[in-house]
Amino acid sequence: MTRYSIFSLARNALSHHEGWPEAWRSPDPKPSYDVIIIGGGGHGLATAYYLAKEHGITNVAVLEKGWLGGGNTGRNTTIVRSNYELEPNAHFYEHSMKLWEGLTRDLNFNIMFSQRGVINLAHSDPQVDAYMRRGNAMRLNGIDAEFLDREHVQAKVPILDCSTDARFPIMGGLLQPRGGTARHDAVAWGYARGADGHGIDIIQNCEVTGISIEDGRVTGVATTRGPITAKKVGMAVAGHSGHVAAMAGLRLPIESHVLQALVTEPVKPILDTVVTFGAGHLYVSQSDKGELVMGGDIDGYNTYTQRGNLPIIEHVVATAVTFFPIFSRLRVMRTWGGTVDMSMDGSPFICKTPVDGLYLNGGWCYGGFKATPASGWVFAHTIAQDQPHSLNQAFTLDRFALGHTIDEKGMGPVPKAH
Amino acid sequence: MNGQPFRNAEGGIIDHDRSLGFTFNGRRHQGFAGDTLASALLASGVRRVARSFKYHRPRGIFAAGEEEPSALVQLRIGARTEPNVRATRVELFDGLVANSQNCWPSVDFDLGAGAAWVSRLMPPGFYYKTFKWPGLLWPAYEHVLRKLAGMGVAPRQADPDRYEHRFAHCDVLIVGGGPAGLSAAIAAGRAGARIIVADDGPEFGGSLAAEAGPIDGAPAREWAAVAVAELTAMPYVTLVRRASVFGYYDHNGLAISEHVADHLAEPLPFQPRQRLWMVRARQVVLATGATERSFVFADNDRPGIMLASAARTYANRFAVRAGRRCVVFTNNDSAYGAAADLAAAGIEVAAVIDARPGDPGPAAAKALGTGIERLAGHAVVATRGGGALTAVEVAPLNESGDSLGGSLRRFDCDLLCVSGGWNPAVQLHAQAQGRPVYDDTLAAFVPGPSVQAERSAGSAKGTFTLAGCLADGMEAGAEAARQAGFEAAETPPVPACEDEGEAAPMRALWSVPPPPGLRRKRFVDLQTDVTQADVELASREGYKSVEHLKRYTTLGMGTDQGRTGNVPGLAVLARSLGADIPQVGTTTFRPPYVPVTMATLAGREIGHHFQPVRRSAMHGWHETAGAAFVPAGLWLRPQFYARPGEGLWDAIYRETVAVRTSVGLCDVSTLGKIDIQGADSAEFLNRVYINAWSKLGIGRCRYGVMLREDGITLDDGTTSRLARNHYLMTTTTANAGAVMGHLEYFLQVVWPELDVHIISVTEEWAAIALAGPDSRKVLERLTDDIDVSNEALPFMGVREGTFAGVPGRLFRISFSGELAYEINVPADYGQHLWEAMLEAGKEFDITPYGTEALGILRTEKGHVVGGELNGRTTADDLGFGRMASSAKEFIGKRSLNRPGLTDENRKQLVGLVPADGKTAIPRGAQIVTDPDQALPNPMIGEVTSACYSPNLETPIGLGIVAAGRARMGETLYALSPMRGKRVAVTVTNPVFIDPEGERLRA
Amino acid sequence: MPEMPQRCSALFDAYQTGTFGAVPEDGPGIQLAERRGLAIIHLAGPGGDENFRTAVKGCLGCEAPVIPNTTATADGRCLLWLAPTRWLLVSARDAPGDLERDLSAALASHSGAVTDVSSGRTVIRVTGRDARQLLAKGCPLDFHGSRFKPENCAQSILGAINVLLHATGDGTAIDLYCARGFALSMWEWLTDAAGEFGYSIDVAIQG
Amino acid sequence: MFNIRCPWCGDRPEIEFSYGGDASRSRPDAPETLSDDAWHDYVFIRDNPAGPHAEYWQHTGGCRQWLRALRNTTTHEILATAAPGEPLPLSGERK
Ligand SMILES: Cc1cc2nc3c(=O)[nH]c(=O)nc-3n(C[C@H](O)[C@H](O)[C@H](O)COP(=O)(O)OP(=O)(O)OC[C@H]3O[C@@H](n4cnc5c(N)ncnc54)[C@H](O)[C@@H]3O)c2cc1C
Ligand SMILES: NC(=O)c1ccc[n+]([C@@H]2O[C@H](COP(=O)([O-])OP(=O)(O)OC[C@H]3O[C@@H](n4cnc5c(N)ncnc54)[C@H](O)[C@@H]3O)[C@@H](O)[C@H]2O)c1
Ligand SMILES: Cc1cc2nc3c(=O)[nH]c(=O)nc-3n(C[C@H](O)[C@H](O)[C@H](O)COP(=O)(O)O)c2cc1C
Ligand SMILES: [Zn+2]
Repeated sequence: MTRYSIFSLARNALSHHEGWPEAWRSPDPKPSYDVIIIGGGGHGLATAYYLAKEHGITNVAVLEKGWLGGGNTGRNTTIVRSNYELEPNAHFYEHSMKLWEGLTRDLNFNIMFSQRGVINLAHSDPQVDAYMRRGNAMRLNGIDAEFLDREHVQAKVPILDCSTDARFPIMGGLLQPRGGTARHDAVAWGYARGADGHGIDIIQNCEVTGISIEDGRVTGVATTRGPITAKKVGMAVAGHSGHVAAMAGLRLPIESHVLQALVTEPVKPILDTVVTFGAGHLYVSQSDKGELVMGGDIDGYNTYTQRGNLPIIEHVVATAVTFFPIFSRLRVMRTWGGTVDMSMDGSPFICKTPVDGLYLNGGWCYGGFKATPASGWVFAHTIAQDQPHSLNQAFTLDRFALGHTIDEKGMGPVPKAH
Repeated sequence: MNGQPFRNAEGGIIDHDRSLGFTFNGRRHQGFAGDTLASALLASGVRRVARSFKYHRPRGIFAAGEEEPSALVQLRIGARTEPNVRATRVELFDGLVANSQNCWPSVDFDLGAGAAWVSRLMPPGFYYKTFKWPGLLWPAYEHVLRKLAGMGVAPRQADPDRYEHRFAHCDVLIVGGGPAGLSAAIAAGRAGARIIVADDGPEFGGSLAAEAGPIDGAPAREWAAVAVAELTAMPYVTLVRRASVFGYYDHNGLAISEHVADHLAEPLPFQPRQRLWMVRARQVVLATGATERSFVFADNDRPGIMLASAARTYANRFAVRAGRRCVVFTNNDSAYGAAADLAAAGIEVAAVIDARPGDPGPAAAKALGTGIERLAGHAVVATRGGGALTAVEVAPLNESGDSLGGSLRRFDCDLLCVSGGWNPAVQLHAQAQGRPVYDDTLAAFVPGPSVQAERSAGSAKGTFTLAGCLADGMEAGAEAARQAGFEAAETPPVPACEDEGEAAPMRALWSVPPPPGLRRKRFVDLQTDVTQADVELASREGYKSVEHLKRYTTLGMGTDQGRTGNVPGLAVLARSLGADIPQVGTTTFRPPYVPVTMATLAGREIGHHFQPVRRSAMHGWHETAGAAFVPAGLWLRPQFYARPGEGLWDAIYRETVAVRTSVGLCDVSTLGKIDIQGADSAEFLNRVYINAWSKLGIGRCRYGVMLREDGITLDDGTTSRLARNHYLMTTTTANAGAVMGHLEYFLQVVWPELDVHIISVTEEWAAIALAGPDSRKVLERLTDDIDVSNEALPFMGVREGTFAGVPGRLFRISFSGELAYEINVPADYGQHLWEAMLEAGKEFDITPYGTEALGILRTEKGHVVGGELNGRTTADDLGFGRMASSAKEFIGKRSLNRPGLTDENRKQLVGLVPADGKTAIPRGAQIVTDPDQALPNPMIGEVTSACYSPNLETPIGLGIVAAGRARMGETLYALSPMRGKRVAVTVTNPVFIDPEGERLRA
Repeated sequence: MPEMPQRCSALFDAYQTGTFGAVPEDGPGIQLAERRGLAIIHLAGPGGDENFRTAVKGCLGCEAPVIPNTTATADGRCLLWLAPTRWLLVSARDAPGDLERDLSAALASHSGAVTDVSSGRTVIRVTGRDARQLLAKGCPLDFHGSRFKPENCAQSILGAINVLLHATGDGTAIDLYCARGFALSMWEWLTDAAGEFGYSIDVAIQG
Repeated sequence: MFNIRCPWCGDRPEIEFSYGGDASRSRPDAPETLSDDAWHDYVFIRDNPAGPHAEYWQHTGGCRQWLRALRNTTTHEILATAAPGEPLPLSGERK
């Protein structure tokens, strides 16, 4: 693997960039691996990377049915934060945040992690209290959090409509200064390049069509490129968790829904912070290229189409124009959707399954991008050690049966409500 | 004509007699009615219009329609300013102001162009490879990079215009009003189908306005006018102009953005600027036309390089010469028609450079007949010029197109017309889940099999002759009508057109190799500044999937979504991978097909109308009384009523104290109210609530708690028995909708055998709480048909009667813990009763109180609300464990035995008081045992409600604390690092006032 | 005890007659008027039960329609279909309390429920040549004359507000029923949307 | 933007409906007699198929009736709808 540096850049510029090597190979699958990771999204690739880096396991293949990073990793609104209230989430996402902070160097790949701050706006006193409660929990867990009252919100985001007679006036906001965004595609590419550099095979256009099990133990997978045996298999397929798990006879507490996002035409910088709302559904940031990137609520029904529909977009945009009146005349350039794995309590699963040697990583709802580094890190640990790390020991499948759900929103087993 | 050196005195469909003035980059210009900004700029001789996205290269006008990638301007100024507008889509109006964007200080001298100097350092992926050292500097770099990117600027003021939505339904929606679309409309319209025809231009006819030969012996435009007249006369036909169909969704749902008033300086009064149509069509005809494309060659982006069809449009439609001397570079026959028209318009055509070694088809005869030189088997390999084109270099091309032979020949020219073939506009077909397929003969993607009820016609389908487009349209329109149920629909006869003769095959040519030694940029995507070298580099680095290519280079990610750049990009990628174009495939087509303003998508549901407001019957009174309002779901509730000179807390405490010492009244209409009737009502309540209902007497009410199926508390409230089989349930304001849906689910789906009818009566009844020691006295003055004595109407009793002359219901319930009542009257009398109560209570100094006082009162009484009912607490956590009946089944019961729910360490409801008796307990605090413990400090509980109790004259709070009920008297710490607060608190019983309930039973 | 007071409409304060908006030469395209003083009763019961329907008809002189989204009118009383087991009874000639009482008595031996909701609904009549265009701005129903016919009713949404629509008489007037709490918002929505066509607000209709 | 055929009101747009989730399962008649596992499955576990999916919807923006629909989750084609008590055509339902 060529290291990217000032020198390599300069050298390559002189040769008109004709000497850059492939960032990753495109090998054919070998008949057998120690570990197979199903899903070449950020989580799968990060898992492979940390299996090699932290656990010295390199006889690993990542099997991706399409192109790497083409799942939700490639279509999310790139918000990174660790502003959770409940303990298991808080510690896990804060670990992720710390990994984000060193990721560009670790991967020798600039993932453009931009800690421009994430604000959650409150529109009523109870909402202020709720954010206060969350922020206090964060602080006591050692995570950065600040409360901004209306004036400070206005100062930080001058283009917000903070008038007191607004339909849903802004009463303040919970700010996580270390939150921000990262260049989503680069995260997948950086991990892929890193894993490949450790000799891991990343195999694209290879769909897993079956999971082989003998005597309660996983033995390999069937794929569109032939069967492959493996001692251990990890599933990291996000929106597809349901039917991949079904290949192993498992039924999950997960529903797949579509979450939509959109970008506007690019404009010169007007928004330097990530802003999310407590009235209606909207989160918005401005990318380095100048587009406003927005997401909102899921469409609210099971689907695998990755398409989405207009009414939700209308609602997201109406919210945006309401709170940012100067967005009105800007134009939406593209809308898209991603299939998200909504769990029954809004929290993820990183755990062993009833099948020996088969591991699950899923249930990310619409917030798994920020989890990418930690998810890979603890999933690699769980696979390598065949037991969870303390950071993911709560993210089990049996937590519902045991009554230990991790329900930040308190909405209960109604996936569309999380 | 002085100011318009490139305008012909006659021709086109502009109004030569109506001159319009406009300003571009501070300079005044003239154009004519019917012009676009682009045609007017060209007429005035303005070449350099914009700077490119990444390298800030000078750019001119490249196209004549929606596909324009380069000429993006900042249109208008002030509150109506708009960035990134295609000059080719702006209809000129008098006084128009536009400016170049993405350049400083000017489009002619742009410091940003310095970026081009370092561009060699900046291939795609540059950012990923750099800015890593020193790590801390990325934010600084990012700051600079952000400023360089971004093109136009957003307005600084709110938008003064209005935007509308409308739903529409039709049998056939026809997208595009060119020859194919109009004939489809005629066919479907004559069959009697309800149709909508949408075209994004200011008038129908599509390319007929610019390029077609005669139809039925008359100029094509006249045929279009006759067709439009026929359609207009049909009662079931809706023609929509300036309307872009931008989204094709499920079940033939299509979205249109109509530009109602963008062609005016400003909209007329009450006129929307733009309108969003949401159409449900049984059948769709896509007659969206085709887009011409260019070639990749060195410096193929200079101002003066233009699509041949665009130059033709400027000549024929706008009477504008896009240059003085032009060279045409083509690989197909269509450019010959353009060359002939340009020559006729007075542009000197220096040569036609045809990549094909053989002869062109008969369509070339007219152009070649005028003596235009033709170089067969040649290509333009490079261009010259500073800010604009001055010459092109031409060389012979070998058979495979990958190397040049012979010597370079130079043609001086200020216009290069390129025609690299045509891309049918398959976007909407693809949005409708169709999969475009690659057609080798056309070297383009054409529609594949349809998934939804849609078909393409005309050049959108790859039919490029006029006669073919007309025939296609007629057939598609008739077919669509038949499919929509008009079985007798016939295909009308196709009007007669000139025989265009058999076209000579095109030569698929994507990129032209540069002359040896010339290292210049060769653009694939003009808008995003992606070059051939970029594409090749990406594939070399492993970004081989077309989707990786797109994301690594940004190919096709601009405002034009790669309209002109994508297919050449695919071709270059295919070649560098040694693959075919179909193997490489396309990226995903997504809405919107053309960019749509956020305002149009938002419609009128913005600002104060973002969501409807729900108001109680007394809302008007509250407003007049100067109440501050707080949103509660969609409701607005009075928060407090400050008297003149009174501060917020003064008002709140005054209201609170009044309730405990005399009497207050509060609007509680927002609580959910559900009328329950039927023989099985009691059984239903038994199943819904954790407690038992069979024994509740008529005229009595009871507090109930209901669970979700997972055993967690869903809601609470009182339910009253009004008659034998008649109950009234109340819910919290927040959960009213959810509870109603939940109950309907169980009644309709799970227990349809129960004879129970429920209906929401929240809106029927105005509800007023009357609370305080004097409340009975006030009540006595309001009603004379109910005995309100304690004996006749004890706590938790219900009566019907008349209040201030209005029939209603009286509930003796108490949220505040005082002697209290709630009166319900039909909402039309709500304000009357409210005023009557104020009157009746005057001598007791009756005080209206808002949600703040209500919150303090209930906290003093330990009643739970949102902070406690947080979706994670069980009934037992909240102290209702003993209410749960063991003798019956109820929703959620089966989940209660899960270990996590029976854990004795669960967080339980407790009261909290400051250990020092005076320090306020911070709202939203977390509770710990040791405030000095290093982080992370384990939190054993949280403060769910906190306030100062003006009645107890001490701060109080409610919290949920691990094993809290066993901690009575313990000292814990409420920490709010967010507010820098830390308060020692003592755990107490959550009922602070009158734990025995003597007041409310008084 | 005082007299029974006047019923007060939710639109009382906002209601102002006159002509507004961009009125074209041939007059406003929309007329708006509130219908006041109606008795509106929610009726629930087994629609499939012949006896039940006979009892309803016996009391009201008016059939409970079983075909979804249709209405039946007799003698100033109208029953609008809401659901297979639910109807809305609207009468301009009865007092709400009386009607509720009479109907309850008539149905006493049947499963079912009679609930007065006269105060809980606000009714606005929309007429004029652009009436259906106006409603199409916020309601996804197909308002074409062949789809939404005279004496049809339908429950749908207008903007973000739930509404019941009734094409009364020959279908030129459409009555909109919404929950009282949303009445003012709906009124603002309608008057704002009608500006484009020009509209008049007429004297409220009693009944 | 799909349409759902309400068994009573006819074709209406999705925006008039609220989603109620998996309808291939139905609430056990006597939860108290069920094993913990079976109850857990009922409350928390979903098939989540890619293809035909039986699901509940409530016509909240219309007649307020609950209904069941069989919808293909990969195409959004609605294969059938039915009142809650009626059989849902094509679904091969268990109950
Ligand atoms: C619109 C949108 C906005 C979002 N915004 C945010 C945000 O702002 N912040 C945030 O933190 N999170 C966000 N998320 C969520 C986040 O994107 C995901 O949780 C996260 O990317 C999941 O990563 P992953 O690697 O698990 O899944 P993916 O990236 O989806 O990867 C899974 C991969 O598995 C592959 N696969 C599936 N089935 C098979 C098979 N049978 N064989 C082989 N391969 C298979 C898929 O092709 C896919 O590439 C958003 C999601 C969406 C859709
Ligand atoms: N010589 C050639 O090779 C060649 C190639 C292509 C086309 N043509 C000629 O061009 C004509 C093509 O006729 P046609 O009817 O197929 O196309 P057209 O271009 O004449 O008409 C299409 C119309 O649809 C509009 N449109 C496109 N997308 C739209 C959308 N999403 N929403 C609303 N409007 C939209 C366009 O603005 C245009 O007005 C024929 O005369 C044909 O001979 C010739
Ligand atoms: C953060 C972010 C920024 C994006 N910016 C752009 C953009 O500038 N231009 C564009 O065309 N698409 C942009 N997209 C959308 C992608 O083109 C694409 O739609 C998305 O990755 C989903 O993939 P798909 O549409 O190929 O299914 C962006 C996507 C994300 C996640
Ligand atoms: Zn219905």
